[in-house]
Amino acid sequence: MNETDTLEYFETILKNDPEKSEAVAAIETLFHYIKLDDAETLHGFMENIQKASKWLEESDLSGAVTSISSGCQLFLRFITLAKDPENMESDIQKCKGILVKRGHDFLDKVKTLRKKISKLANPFITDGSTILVHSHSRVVLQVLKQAMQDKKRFTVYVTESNPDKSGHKMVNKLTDVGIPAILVLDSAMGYIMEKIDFVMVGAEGVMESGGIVNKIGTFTMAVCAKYLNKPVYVLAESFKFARLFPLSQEDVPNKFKYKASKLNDKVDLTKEHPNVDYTPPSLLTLLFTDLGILTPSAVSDELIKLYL
Amino acid sequence: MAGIKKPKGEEFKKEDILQAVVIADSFDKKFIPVTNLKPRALLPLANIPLLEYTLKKANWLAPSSPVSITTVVSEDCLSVGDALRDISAKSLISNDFILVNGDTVANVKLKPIIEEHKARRLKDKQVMMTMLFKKAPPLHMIRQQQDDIILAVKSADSRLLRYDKPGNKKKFKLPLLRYDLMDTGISICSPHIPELFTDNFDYQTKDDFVKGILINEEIMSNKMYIHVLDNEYAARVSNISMYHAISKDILARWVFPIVPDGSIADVNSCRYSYGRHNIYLHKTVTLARYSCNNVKLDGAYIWDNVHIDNGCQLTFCLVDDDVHLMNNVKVQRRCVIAAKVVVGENQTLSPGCRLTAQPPSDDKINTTPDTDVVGEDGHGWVYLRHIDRDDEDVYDLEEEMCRMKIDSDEEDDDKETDSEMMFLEEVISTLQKAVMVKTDWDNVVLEVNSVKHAYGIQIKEVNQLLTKAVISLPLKSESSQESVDYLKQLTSECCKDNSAMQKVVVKVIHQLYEDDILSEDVILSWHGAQLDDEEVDAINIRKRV
Amino acid sequence: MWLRNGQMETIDIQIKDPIVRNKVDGLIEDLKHGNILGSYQLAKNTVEVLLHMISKEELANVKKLISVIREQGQRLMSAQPSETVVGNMVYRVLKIIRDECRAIDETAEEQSQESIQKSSTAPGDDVSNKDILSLKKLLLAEGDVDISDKSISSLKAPIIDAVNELLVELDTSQENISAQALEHIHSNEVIMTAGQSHTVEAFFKKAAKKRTFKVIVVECAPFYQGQKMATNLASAGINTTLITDSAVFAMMARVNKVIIGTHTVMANGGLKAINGCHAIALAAKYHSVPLVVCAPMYKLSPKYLCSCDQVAFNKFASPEDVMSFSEGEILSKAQIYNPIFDYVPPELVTLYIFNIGGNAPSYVYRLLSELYDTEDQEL
Amino acid sequence: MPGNQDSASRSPLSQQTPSRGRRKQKSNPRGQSTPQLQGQTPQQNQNIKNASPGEGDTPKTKAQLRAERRALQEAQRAAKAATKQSPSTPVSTKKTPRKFGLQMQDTADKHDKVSISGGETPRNVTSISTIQRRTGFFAHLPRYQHNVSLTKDANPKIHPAILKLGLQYVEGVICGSNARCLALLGTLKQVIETYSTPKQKELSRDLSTNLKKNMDFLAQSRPLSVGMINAFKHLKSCINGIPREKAEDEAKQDLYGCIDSYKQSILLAGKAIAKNLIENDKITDGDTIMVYAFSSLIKNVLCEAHDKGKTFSVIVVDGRPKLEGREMLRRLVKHGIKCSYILISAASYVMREVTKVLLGAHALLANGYVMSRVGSSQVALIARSYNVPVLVCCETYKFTEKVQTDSFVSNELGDPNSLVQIGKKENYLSNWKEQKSLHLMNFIYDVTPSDLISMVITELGMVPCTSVPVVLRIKQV
Repeated sequence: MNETDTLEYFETILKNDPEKSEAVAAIETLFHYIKLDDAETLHGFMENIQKASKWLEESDLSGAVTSISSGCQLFLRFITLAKDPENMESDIQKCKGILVKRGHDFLDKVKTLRKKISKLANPFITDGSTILVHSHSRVVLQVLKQAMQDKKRFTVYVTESNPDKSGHKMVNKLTDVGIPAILVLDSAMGYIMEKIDFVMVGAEGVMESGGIVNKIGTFTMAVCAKYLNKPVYVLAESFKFARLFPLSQEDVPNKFKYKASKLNDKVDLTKEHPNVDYTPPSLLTLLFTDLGILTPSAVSDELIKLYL
Repeated sequence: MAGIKKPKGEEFKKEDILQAVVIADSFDKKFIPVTNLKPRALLPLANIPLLEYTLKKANWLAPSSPVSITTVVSEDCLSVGDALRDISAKSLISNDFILVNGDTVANVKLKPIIEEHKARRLKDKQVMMTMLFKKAPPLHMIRQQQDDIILAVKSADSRLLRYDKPGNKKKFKLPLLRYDLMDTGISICSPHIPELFTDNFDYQTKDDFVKGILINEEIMSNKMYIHVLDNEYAARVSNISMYHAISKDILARWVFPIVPDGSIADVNSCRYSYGRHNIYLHKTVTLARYSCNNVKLDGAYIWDNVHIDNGCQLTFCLVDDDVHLMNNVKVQRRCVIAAKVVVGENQTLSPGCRLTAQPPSDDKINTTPDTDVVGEDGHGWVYLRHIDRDDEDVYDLEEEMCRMKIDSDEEDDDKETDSEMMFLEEVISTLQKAVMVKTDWDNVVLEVNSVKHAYGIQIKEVNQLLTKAVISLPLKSESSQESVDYLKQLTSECCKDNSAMQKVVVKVIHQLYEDDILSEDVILSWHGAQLDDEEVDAINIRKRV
Repeated sequence: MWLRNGQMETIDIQIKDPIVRNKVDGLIEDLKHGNILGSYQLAKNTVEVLLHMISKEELANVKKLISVIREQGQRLMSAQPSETVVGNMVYRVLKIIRDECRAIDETAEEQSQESIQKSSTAPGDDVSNKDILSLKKLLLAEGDVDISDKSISSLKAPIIDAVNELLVELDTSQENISAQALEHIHSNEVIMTAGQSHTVEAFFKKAAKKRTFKVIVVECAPFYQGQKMATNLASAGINTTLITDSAVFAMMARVNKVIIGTHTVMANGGLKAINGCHAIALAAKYHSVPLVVCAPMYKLSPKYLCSCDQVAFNKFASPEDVMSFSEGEILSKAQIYNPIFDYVPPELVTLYIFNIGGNAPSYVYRLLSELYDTEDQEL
Repeated sequence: MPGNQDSASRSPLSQQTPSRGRRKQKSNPRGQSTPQLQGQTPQQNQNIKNASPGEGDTPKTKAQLRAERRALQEAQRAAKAATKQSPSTPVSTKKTPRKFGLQMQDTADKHDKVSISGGETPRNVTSISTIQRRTGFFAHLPRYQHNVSLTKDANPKIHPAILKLGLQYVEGVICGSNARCLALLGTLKQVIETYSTPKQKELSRDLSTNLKKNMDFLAQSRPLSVGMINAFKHLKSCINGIPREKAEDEAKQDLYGCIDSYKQSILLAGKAIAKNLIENDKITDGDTIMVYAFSSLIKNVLCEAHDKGKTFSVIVVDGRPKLEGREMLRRLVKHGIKCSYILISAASYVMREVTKVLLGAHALLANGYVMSRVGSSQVALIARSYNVPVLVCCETYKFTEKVQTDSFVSNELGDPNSLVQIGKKENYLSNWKEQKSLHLMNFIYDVTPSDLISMVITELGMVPCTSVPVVLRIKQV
């Protein structure tokens, strides 16, 4: 299974189910890949997988490079966890079997994650509250819908979030389900901030520091919120946890910030708009994940548990 | 009916078993017609039957102590007095007990007060009761003109010297008067109070009793004490404006820990959530995002499954269960709508009017709903069109006070007069009967007496009326013959060798003659008839005539 | 897990033993009328009742036991929602039960997954093993350890022991905290405290044995626990100054440490403390004075604060204390509030002193995961 | 005995003061000082009486005092009864005798009688030091003491009106910086009226020294407020401005003019501030405004706004021990404004509904800090944490060159015993004096840092509170 097939498969997944997160799509793709993979040795097998994940990360198919890569990372970790010494060298097929089986359970579980999150976040959306949302996030959308079904009355302000104007998409989706949503300029964050009760954003990747990498503008929003003592809530499934510890915006890997195409044809990055920025944990109030409600400091704990 | 509740702490020794008497009936018509269907003690206040509030006290006394409640139903009770007599008859009271009305709302910790009371009783046996009062200066929202009182209290030991309603025009010479107190309807009584009630049948209400005790204090040397609540809350839902006031207080949490969001009734506790500005929402309540039907509720009390259609406006009124208000109904101040009434479209209920679903008992004629009030498609009868005097609004209280007085006394004297009239009618008819059938006088007297009791007329009035009747009797008499007998009766009855009376009789006869009530021949015939018997006086009477 | 909850309803959760039932109902009554004062007593009583339940109730299996405790715990909590301690204790006991079961499991079966788990986690850190909802669990797609069918007989003894240990912990917590006093109070310090907290009182008295320092007590109107605190401290010979609530900011300039007790420690490291503490915390922050909170572990609640108006977060007493009812007509025109608690966000808290030692607010989540089982929180 | 003579010579004066007082207090909006003048007079004389023989035989005084005290208690009881009905302003006539009575009473339990009749006897000192033990960091502040010995050095230099004023300050009959300042001006006027230049003395010199003495006396009764100091400065400058050749009565006329105009300026300032606030929509419909304790200025502003048809609600925050907020609440409610009432400890609960905080001020310091009733700073702090703007209303005559960065450097200590009463059955502190290591601290003012205050509204308009020096400079020229 070569690069193009992989990417096509990946694309089709996303197309079929636009609600699916890129990370999940990537993981699914990889599962699909290992099914078809014909490596003889474990070593080769691993190499192939890494190759595939590299393809995905460098693809321009979606903006969310971060989540893809975190997904892939998770997958690799998953393999390493899954391969248990005794049956591993015996034959690779057996091992694959195990992997595939587990993979399915995993993907099943993944489906329930957002429901869990929205259940956790629901009480925080109190009746009559006003919420500021940045860009387009599936989790946030789900949570808001849930709140709407619970007959809560709330208003949502959505930043249009240039460059890709994904805010418009968000607003439409909200208004479709009858939630009063108002589109605001990115530059109006500070202006709107004093009206709202709290900020609610998704995340492309949750870093080890407990901070998040997310659509450009999130950092700005968090800073404004901090100044006016408004809580910032982050909604993220646990598969978005990534083993990265950015110290500054500069420190965030370029492959996250810029489209792979740009990186490949060596354009002058100083002239480029980054797609994401990094929000340090000190600006975040709580993270709602399927692992429960976490303070930023709790995130690293979870990651440590996973990767050590 | 009166329910008597006797909490018994089993772990107590015999003598400190604590008893409480809860008078479940209010013996008045303040909430009529709502109280036609359910007794006041069961009316919901903040969605909890009033009785609940009262019964709670059992728990404050001895937390989680087993409480045994015996209800005594006595049909013939017409007043607190009767209830207590009944109790003493059944001899249920063995000890100091708490006397509470079923409509009391309070968060008082009674224990210390009871101790206090007992301590006093140890000192002298004559301590009758300790009444609980709440400090509420005049113009206080919770002050009610009809039950406001002037007390004279000995500040030293808070002993009650004088207890009066300001209604009567007495001048108080006593020092240390208190006008800033309000009766909470709770009092701790010593066991022989029921006997006292039995001894004296004039004690109808507690007020009577207290007054009575205080008046003949010198003789019986029974003492009353009061206890003024400072930090605690207690009040009686004695009428609709009190209902309003107390509900407000409960919502403003004055009765803490009895608050809607707290667990008052121990059924699944904490059913309400507390919001800012004292807003309480039931767990199940969901608020619509947009409210289209412009219904205005202002100080309206609405009970179970009431149906209010669009555009209704309710201002400070009481709406009982299953009432249906159709579109654009306007309910103005102080209206009371009893259960199952339906008010048709675009009706406006005048202030203070009260509606019931069944025709009021007193008039049999109108079995059709008063459509002029409830509208064509409505269903219900007017119980009372004009504003009920007692529960006037609390805010315009001052001018209320004076109006009150005027109203009340003119009211009762005209009541008196008409009862007299009726009595007169009765008596006259009796006499006529008597005259017709020549019943001997004893029976007549008997009858008259019975009539007197029926109409509750004092004896002096009876005499006066009786004579009046006697004299005006002939007006009714058709035939001359009757009048003759009448005269006979008259003389024979009241002129037994009694010159003074004779003079009167002569005068009467003469008068009657003058007025051509008795015709010449009647007198003559009578004169003739008289000849045979009782010569003497007859003669001298005749002379005079 | 949702499945598990689903099953809950089907199981009947009535208490059979009459004595136990009485105990529970009695506790509920007491809660409702606030007869039990002090969260320590509350915690103690709750645990004792639960202990009774465990020992007396004859139940088929653990699942039944858990469901019963959950159900009764639910009743207890709803009796006085603002008393979080009760809930905490219920969760603790549940956690204990689950742990005991798992302990047995682990000894019983040696699966490959388990071994992986062992190898992949820091040795000795047994909590992470039992943390059901870890990312790895998700990844390895492990089912939760099924404890439903364990027979109670084998477990009863260890569970009861564990609960007794919990009781011991409750008893000793105060000493443990005050034992750390000398690490936090050096001589000639000026320390501000608010309201009355037995823990803090003990803390000061302990320190006063060795060091001399000034204590400034905020009186905390309208309940004035502060005044009581002040008299207590003064009678213990500590140089005490009482100030009004309004003087906190002015005074803070001279204070070099604020040590307060609290009613509850929220899951995010925030405080639910006596009314007025937020102002104190802010003032401390403004003058960058460290705010130290003495809290026994049983005050640690797994609940988050969703919003300050959250149901059952705060409690509102009668306005009587603020303005007397006999004030008359203005009462009917003006609203008077008398909240009891105050929320202090975690960023204002410098340090927690638990009976297990000092911790930063950011570490609270960790303690939570050790104390409580995530599975129990969706009650 | 000089004292007796004084009282004798003084009494006619103190009789005639009221009438004059009434005339000149017309402009005063609260019009409280007139009644006091009258209400105070009897006590005044009494006090002088019981003071003056104090130097002489003690037993006689004792008896006298006891009698008086009883009388006062009666008066007080009566006053209580009276005041119960109609909510009376803290500065109203009714309270005057009562308050006085109260003070007399508890001074009685605190000091032995001798100390009442004054004379810095050693026992007196001890008795004071039991009232207020030195608490470390307040060693520098004047300890609170009942200045019952006010009248002990009643030398002829001190004008009776001033004595009276001093007492009124001590007993808190006149409180609030505006009230105090206005009262002061009124009294100074009386002083000047009764002043006559001695032979071979120069009016400007002698008068100013005379007044200075009086001011010192007042200062000892209660520390002078910035407003008062400024006012006095102003008056002094007027006096110095008087050319020596001017005839005495003309000069007096000038001074009257100067005083009255100053008074006017204060009152007008209040109105101007209200106008500024309202016209600049600093109070808009739907506002929820938080106010702290009592401030005549704030009250007037709010009432004004209400009359202008603004629909807003007010949250009155109150702080112990004075609970002046209740007065505020009463007046606002009476004026038909929708109010809520809380204690300061609950401030952070209600703050999230508040849209603006209005604070009065005792003084505005040159470094932009605001000196105000203790607690104001805390309210401001909480407001800041909820991003609620804090507006300080202050007349420019309260601006001062003084600089202060915390509430300790110069502050005033109130009566510690006022903390004991908590309106409950049992007071925790009833025997706090026995506990040697327990101190009660009750100070009157605190200083709010400028960064907690959004703006200051003066009659000159709205300024950031950092630009106090600018305002001062403008006022110079």
